[in-house]
Amino acid sequence: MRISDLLEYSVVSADGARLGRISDVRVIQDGPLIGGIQAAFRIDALVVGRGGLAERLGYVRGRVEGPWMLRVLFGRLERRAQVVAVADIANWDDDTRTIHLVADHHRGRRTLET
Amino acid sequence: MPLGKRRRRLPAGVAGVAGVAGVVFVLTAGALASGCSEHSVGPARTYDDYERKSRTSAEVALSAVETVRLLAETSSDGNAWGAYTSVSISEQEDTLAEVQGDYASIQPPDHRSDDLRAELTDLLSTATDHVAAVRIAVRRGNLDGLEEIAQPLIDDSDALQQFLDSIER
Amino acid sequence: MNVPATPAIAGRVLHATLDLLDRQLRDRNGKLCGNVDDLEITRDESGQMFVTAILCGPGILAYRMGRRRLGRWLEEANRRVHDTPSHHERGERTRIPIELAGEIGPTIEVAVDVDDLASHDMERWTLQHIIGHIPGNSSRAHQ
Amino acid sequence: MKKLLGVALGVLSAIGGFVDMGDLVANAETGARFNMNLAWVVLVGVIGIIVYAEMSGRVAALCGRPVFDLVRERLGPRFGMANLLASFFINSLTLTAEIAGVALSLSLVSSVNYLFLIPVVAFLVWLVCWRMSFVMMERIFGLLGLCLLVFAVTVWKIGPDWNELFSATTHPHVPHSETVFTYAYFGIALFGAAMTPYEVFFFSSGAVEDGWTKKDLGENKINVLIGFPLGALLSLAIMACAHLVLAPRNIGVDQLSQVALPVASVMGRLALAIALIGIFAATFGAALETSLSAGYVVAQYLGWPWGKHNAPRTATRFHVVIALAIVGATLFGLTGVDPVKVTEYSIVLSAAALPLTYFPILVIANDPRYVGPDHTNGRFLNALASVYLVILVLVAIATIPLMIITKGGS
Repeated sequence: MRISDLLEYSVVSADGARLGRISDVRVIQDGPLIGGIQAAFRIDALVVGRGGLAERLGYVRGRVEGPWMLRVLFGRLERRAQVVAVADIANWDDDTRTIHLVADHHRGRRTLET
Repeated sequence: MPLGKRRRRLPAGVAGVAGVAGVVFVLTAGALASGCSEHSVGPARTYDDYERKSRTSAEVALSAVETVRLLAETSSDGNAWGAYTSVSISEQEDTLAEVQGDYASIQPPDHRSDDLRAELTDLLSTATDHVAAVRIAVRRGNLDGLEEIAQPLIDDSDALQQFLDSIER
Repeated sequence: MNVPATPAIAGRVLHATLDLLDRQLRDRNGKLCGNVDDLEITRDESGQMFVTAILCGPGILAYRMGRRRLGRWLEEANRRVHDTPSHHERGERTRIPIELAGEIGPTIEVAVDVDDLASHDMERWTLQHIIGHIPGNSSRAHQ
Repeated sequence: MKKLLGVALGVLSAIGGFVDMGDLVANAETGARFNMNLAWVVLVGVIGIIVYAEMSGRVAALCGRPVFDLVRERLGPRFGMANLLASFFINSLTLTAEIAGVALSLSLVSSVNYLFLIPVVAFLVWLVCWRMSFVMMERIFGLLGLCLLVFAVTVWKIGPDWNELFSATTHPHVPHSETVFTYAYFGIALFGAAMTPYEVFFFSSGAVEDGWTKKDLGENKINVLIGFPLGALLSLAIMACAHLVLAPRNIGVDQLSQVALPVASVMGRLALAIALIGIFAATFGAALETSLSAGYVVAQYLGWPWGKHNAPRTATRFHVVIALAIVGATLFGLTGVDPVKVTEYSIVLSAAALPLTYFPILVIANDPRYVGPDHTNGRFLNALASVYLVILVLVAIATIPLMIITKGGS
């Protein structure tokens, strides 16, 4: 699978509420050693939102500092996105390209800030 | 995999930019291809319309006449060389010829317009003749005497100015 | 043995679309060798997911931009033309295993050779058929 | 000493980068039609280009990424592609205008029809892109471009009422013979000419070509703070010449030759020759910058090797794109389109596309992952840049409707 495929998936909670579409994935480099050199790039969480420019600019995730006008505007839009742990995925539906979450996916709630 | 079947919707931004770019492209290409210029003319449906087009044509002609006068003056004072003067005068002669042709092709909508047309057509053709005389002299290398030869253009310029004043009223 | 220029920091956090996608790639000799056009993601049986490779090449970009069929066709065509046995050892020419990525910053350094990548095919073709025939192509302009 | 020379030369190239066919035509045209009532736009424009060129140069020096890399990274491949197509199209129009400008300036000394000169000029432009080093190119055309100072001398020689010139600049009004719409349209044209996007494509790529690093940030500042204002001064001088000599005679500018006419009539032959050399250098320099920019934007979007610091055989696709852009512009120029009209459209369309280029620069110049925590924009710079971003967006929105309402400024 490619990330361009993954970015087409929608995420739906256990009670059927659509959270949005995947717009980014958070990677933590703490997996098993690969090639004997570095730790694997484990995907820890999915950023689920509406897509759009705000989620590309990374005012929150990338800690872009300014200018104030853009930080407020795009920061607010970006913060509407939710972060869903990969561990909370219940199952994948490749036909409808939907990811269903477990019932209590809020339990280990993560934020955009790292 | 059904991936290929469902094409991803373009984000609004892309569609917008692409749309605007397309429109702009067509507009520009069209405008440039049709030779759309300041003195371009279309059909005139009313007297006011015709008057406005007459004014634009007279303004462009006045600019050309005055440019040639200034060039002749500059050249007579020894302030420019032949190639510069000759190319510049030819450009203005072309402009004048273009205005003349364009103006002649506009259909005057009523009898009042006929008078306007008669007056300006006359002015344009005299000015064109006088500019041609300057061009002929410059091509023959008569740079010093240009101001003399351009003398009649003063009257042309005054007449065009008067024409403009009369419709500006 | 391919060794990245700098050992990666363990435990660092990255965002794939923000920090990886569309970044400029540099090969082991510092040559520009394409962009990160897409990323390969692998899901194991336990449901864990990993970013396993950087994908780069014309077919890859077409695929990413929604031209799925065209993208696959370009990739397949490229594979048929170029996949000589020596390339088999390295895998596909559009795929750079993520462990070969050195520094990840505004530019991403990868421990591969630009000549082994599909993104460089047109560069070579252009050299052989056009630029190579024009005199003065190999001299760097004088300072 | 050598360092000083480097700075001086950088300044020169900034002047060269500012004044081109678009500025020559737009400034003379507005000076003749609106007197000095649009001069303030040149000042607004030059501050804008200073602010954004400094950012693009700083980003390029600190992380080696020129503008079009950033466009794709921030806007994504699709939006980036739309941007690329728009920028490439506008850049090609500008290139056509510059090549025609060089040909026209040569025709004024040789009396050869400019259409015959276009292919010759195009070949020379290509040859310089192919062979001449970046530094050499910057020096020659930057230095020769200084000949345009003769316009400033002409204004001084005329000895105008400086108070009147100044008050028209600070208290502008719409002349009776014009409408609010034509006033706004020409204002936008001047603004587009001052902030033409290829200036930052070229400036930031040039920073990478010259191998700028953190050490060169000072030079970056000096270049934009001295070079661009000097360029603006030249623009204003051209405008003032047209205002003082052409406007009183009801002459409207529709030919490049008329731009130099005030210099000839006031100062004589030698000055005319100097002005034409200046016009030649400015348009030729800009033709080089736009040709290279065509290669820069495409190569940077696609991640190809690029730049004149490489031999052509190690940046082959880059050189092919440059050659194709030159051929395209030449063919378009040879159709006999009015070069002055092409110039007007190129700067007005530039104005419409400004936010596409400048927005990503502003975001990246604030991103510590690119420029490091110590070199992000300061508060004042960000406030100024934000004001300009709003202006850029408003200008972009207004451009096309104004173009239609005024029928291209007539």
